[in-house]
Amino acid sequence: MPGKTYVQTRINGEPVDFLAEPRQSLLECLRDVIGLTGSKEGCNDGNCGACTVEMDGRIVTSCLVLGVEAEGSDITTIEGIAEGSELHPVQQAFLENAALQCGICTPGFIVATKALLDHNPDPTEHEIRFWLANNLCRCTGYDKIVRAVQDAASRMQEASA
Amino acid sequence: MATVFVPSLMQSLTDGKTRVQIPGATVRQVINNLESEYPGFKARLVEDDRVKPNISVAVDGEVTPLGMLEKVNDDSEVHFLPAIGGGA
Amino acid sequence: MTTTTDYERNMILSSQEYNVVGTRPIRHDGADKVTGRALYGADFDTAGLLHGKVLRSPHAHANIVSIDTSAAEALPGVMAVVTFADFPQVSDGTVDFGEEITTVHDLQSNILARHKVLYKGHAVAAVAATNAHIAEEAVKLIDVEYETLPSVMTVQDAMVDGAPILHESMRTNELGATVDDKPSNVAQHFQHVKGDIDAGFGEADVIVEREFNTVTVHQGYIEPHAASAFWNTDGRLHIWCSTQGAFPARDATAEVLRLPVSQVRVTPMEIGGGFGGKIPVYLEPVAAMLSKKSGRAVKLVMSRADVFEASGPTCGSNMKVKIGAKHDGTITAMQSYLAFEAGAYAGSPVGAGAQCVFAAYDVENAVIDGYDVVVNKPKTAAYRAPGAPNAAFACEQAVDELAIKLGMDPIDLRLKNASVEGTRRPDGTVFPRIGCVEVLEAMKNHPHYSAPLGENQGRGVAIGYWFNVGFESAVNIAVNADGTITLVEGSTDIGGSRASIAMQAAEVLGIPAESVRPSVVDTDSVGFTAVTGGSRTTYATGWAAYDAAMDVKQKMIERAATIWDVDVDSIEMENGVLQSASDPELNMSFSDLAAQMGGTGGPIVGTASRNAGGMGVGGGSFAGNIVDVEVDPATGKTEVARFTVVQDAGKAIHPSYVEGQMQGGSVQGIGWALNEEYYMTDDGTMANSTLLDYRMPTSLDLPMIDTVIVEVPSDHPFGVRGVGEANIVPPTPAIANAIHSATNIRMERLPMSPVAIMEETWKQS
Amino acid sequence: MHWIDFTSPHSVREAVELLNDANGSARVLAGGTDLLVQLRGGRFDDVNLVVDGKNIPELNEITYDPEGGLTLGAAVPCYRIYGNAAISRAYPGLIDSASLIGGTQIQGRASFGGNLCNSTPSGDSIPAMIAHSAVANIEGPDGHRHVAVEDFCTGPGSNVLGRGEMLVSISFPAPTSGFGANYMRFIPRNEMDIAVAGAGTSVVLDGDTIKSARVALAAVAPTPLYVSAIGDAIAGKPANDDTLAEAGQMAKDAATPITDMRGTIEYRKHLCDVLTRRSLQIAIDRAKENA
Repeated sequence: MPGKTYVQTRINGEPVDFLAEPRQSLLECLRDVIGLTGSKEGCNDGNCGACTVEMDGRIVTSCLVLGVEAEGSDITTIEGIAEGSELHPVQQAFLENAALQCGICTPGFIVATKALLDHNPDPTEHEIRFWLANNLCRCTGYDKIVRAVQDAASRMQEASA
Repeated sequence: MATVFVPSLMQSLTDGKTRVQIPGATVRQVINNLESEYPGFKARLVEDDRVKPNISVAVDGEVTPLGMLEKVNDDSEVHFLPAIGGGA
Repeated sequence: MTTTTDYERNMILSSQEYNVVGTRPIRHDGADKVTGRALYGADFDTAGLLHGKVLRSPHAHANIVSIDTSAAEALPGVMAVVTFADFPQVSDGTVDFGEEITTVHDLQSNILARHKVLYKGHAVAAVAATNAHIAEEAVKLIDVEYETLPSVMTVQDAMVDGAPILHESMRTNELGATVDDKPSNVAQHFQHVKGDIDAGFGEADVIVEREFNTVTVHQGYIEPHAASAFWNTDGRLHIWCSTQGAFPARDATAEVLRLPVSQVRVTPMEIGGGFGGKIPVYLEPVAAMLSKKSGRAVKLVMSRADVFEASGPTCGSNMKVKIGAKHDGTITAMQSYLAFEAGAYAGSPVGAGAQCVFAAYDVENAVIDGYDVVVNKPKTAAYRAPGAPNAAFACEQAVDELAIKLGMDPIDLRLKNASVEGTRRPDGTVFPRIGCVEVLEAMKNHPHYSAPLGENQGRGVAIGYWFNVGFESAVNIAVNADGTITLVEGSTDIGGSRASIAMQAAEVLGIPAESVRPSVVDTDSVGFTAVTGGSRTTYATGWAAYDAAMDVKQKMIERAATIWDVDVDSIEMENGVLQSASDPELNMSFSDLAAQMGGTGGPIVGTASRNAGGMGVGGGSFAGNIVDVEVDPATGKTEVARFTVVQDAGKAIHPSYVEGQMQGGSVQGIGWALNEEYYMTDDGTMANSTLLDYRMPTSLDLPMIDTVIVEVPSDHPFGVRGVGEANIVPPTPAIANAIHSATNIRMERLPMSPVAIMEETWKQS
Repeated sequence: MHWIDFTSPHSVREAVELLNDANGSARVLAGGTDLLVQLRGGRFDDVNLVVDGKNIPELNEITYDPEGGLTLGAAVPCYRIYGNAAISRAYPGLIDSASLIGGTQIQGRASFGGNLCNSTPSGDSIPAMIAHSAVANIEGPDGHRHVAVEDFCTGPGSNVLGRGEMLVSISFPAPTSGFGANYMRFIPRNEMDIAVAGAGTSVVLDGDTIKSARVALAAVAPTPLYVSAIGDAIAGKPANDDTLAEAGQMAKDAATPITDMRGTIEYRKHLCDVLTRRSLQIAIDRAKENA
């Protein structure tokens, strides 16, 4: 059986090298090889969004990326969203708006929301719902998530004003 | 005496009576007294001194987790209901 | 869509104000859950951890002729293989999961099939290997010879004479009596009778009668089941799993493995949703046996297909409802026939469905017949108010039709017949104080109810009921020298219950919610606590926290008496301040006293164990919906345009999480109403076992969900009613009624998918 | 998943050699949103080599010139298509498809080339490409060839690619004035679904008269279905409801769907009518803006 592949990446701003079997997804590599278990597996076929990470500036479902494909990539996971000991405004808004119940989908939502607001600082409710349609939540009915995103958007706009 | 509500499917044991007055301070005593007055109840309701798993007992509107041990008052109502499978 | 409105989108009709209770602090486990640090079932890791995989039946119904595991055992990296032969023979006893009771024999057979598989996905064998891919390859090498049998998928098919029989030993039971000594798929029949049904229909001026069908749906929690086990050399078994109840999981695992409970310790990981589906055990005993055979810790995680095919969805059902009323709207008779699928083993939620079906109506004459029917599908488990949404889909549409026939407003019709304190339900039990009328009145008064509708739009209403369950909870509190407390509990926190429990202790002690550190601990570290389910956690564990805090409060008063050298009875503690009645100078805060504990008698701890009663405590909760839909006449597609949920919370401890329960339950109901279903092929395969094709609502499918919290206090010290479940009961009929209002089509089946609506449209034209 | 090898060639020639040597046991990876799911699901148990296309320049380029038209590298993900303002104006049907495939995360990876090579009848980009008269540019051991997209798929999951051949890019002619196009699908949810049926349409208008039209349907035949007869029938007719109704009826008649978990035969045929009419109306409205 052939061996593992040596992969060099940057994860959450730090250089990270790891060994991956080509059949292992990026999600498996993050969770089982690197120990970053914040990204969750809900479906393993790209439909729940719980494994969302940012890869080279775009959000992807990491279950649908091979670990070996990450060679040379810059990846941000949920563990890299907070700025040091300060929560990111998106994280703070999710907490204050009770936008999570069980919390299993929360890492994916936060990574996706941050990417949305980086790209569109003042989204409409429809734009928020459209952008987040790849992230399933079964607890909240999305109402408080949408409000948290709106709240985070205003916090970030105030902060940059 | 407690009022036992006789389920329709058990009224053959009480000659069609829908409610019967039965003495007893616990569910166990009520069932024993019910049995002596209307034979056949105990075999339907109890197995190894426990209420059968597919039956539950409600005393005063609450399905009791204590089963045979539940206290019964003089003005209590006792109901025998199908056990709730698949509860949340 | 817009979020700016001229009305309050989240109203609270409050009964009483408190300092902490009713506020919205940040949940105590929040920081870990927004940073990815919280550890869920599949996140468990330990040195030498093996990964397991379960082999599942490809057939819906078959005898197992033989199992050959030799090729799998020979694969490099495979450390253990188990089948039913590795498990002990079990007795005929039962396992009580709280609300769900099952026989040990059925439980064990469901965990690993013994001689016969009863549904596609039924576990047959399992492998532990050095990585998950090897385990997956190894299970493919297990050679199972099956003798396939005809299968049966619906209650109608399962109940006919000559239907394929799942269990040769099953006889229909009627409250302890065997109906007929021949094998049957009907595990149980029961009947509730109140008054004289014939007389009731005789009095009626208008009668509505309909038949309804629903299909299997899944809870759809985002986290698949996960369990890890390590069977130590000292004989003790340690399990780390995602479960709604660590203690019931411990007890079930111990029963299946025939171990004393003291030999099993369950550490609950964070849980990624359950909704009832994570009450049973599936993987824990298998992981344990793999660990015993391999000598290493073993982790088992379900795939999404496993979750759909081999966990416990809720039932499909066949229901008939007949309701009669006088011209003035007085309902004179209500009758229903409920036949619910249990899945492969007895135990559908038909009992609860029967108790809930007419719960909102104070009716003189009623008959309810219930049938519990086995079919070749996974064993059903609880799903949020199990049985009640099915029943409401039938009853509340019939009531809607009745209102139309009578020319009455549908809320007025319900108000005229509404259950109140003292109402005797058809099952014979009598309601204590309940909020049925208050919920209906809040619906009627809501601006949504009188808002104009657009083209192709319709509006529907419905009401639903679910019990509150009591059961056992234990809580320990220790006071810290810095004026905070640690609170130890055994209720797994699925949706913010650490906060709602901590807040009740904080209220008693007059300290901020943030001064409580709640922990959910393992089964060695707190007294028995029943499942997080049955809308019981904030009610029962919250009550235990109240009791434990009262214990602390009393001890604080006693300590102050010692320090001040005054009579205990002369000291009061209000809002966190201890005050001597005899001397105004003698007062100190909770923190002041906490700081002095060390030198004045040592630590102050409070404990409580509460048996909060059974099912039906506190009266339970009613929830109602007002729903606007828009139906595309060309495609049959329904959009939910506006949705309002009203629910009696008794007292909302943390209103944000009460609203969250109401919104989440509503949206699960919307999914159930419109698109979710197990699409079964003729050979008993679920064709859509992915999150792509099992269509749960996405954010783009929904409007904001407006809420009204009604507070009609229960017997709980703060008046709490469990709010987890009743909210999923009214959405399916409310949406059906709205669809009828928009299209004049009465949908007698779920889901009300675009294709189903078009088919009904074509039938009508 | 069974063991696979992974290789990341830097040229088309290198990739073609690898594919030719593998003789059917290799698959090209673009966004992976279908391929990885299929590898895990056991559909490709005979595949043991994954050839990454993302380091091959030709597979990742977008070239557009208002005269010569558009060429999309086969591995270009959806977001790069709708992120390009010039393409958005000129190729509205492609934008419709690119922005409804999967959700945001999937659109970050999924490509039209991958969608075409996956060759499912429900592929959302394919009817739009057919409506835009797209041509698949294929490279193989014997050189290159060009196949009209409507001729590319040969059955559910199968296509014209032979041993060692790979899709390099897809070319689209420059739209003329009076051109409009659209892709519309029907799904029970509003995102994250496979089409129950879909219609990709384009028209060229001369005033209020349809000069020419193309209609292709998704998920109602063993392959994405180009219904050339509709274009033949409505060319020269006024762009009005009667003409649209005729087109819709023809689409309904041309469809040969199956009943499965996503829809019934009757319902899918009905949708062909509804979607063809609605899609053509949007294409016509866009054409009028473009006149």
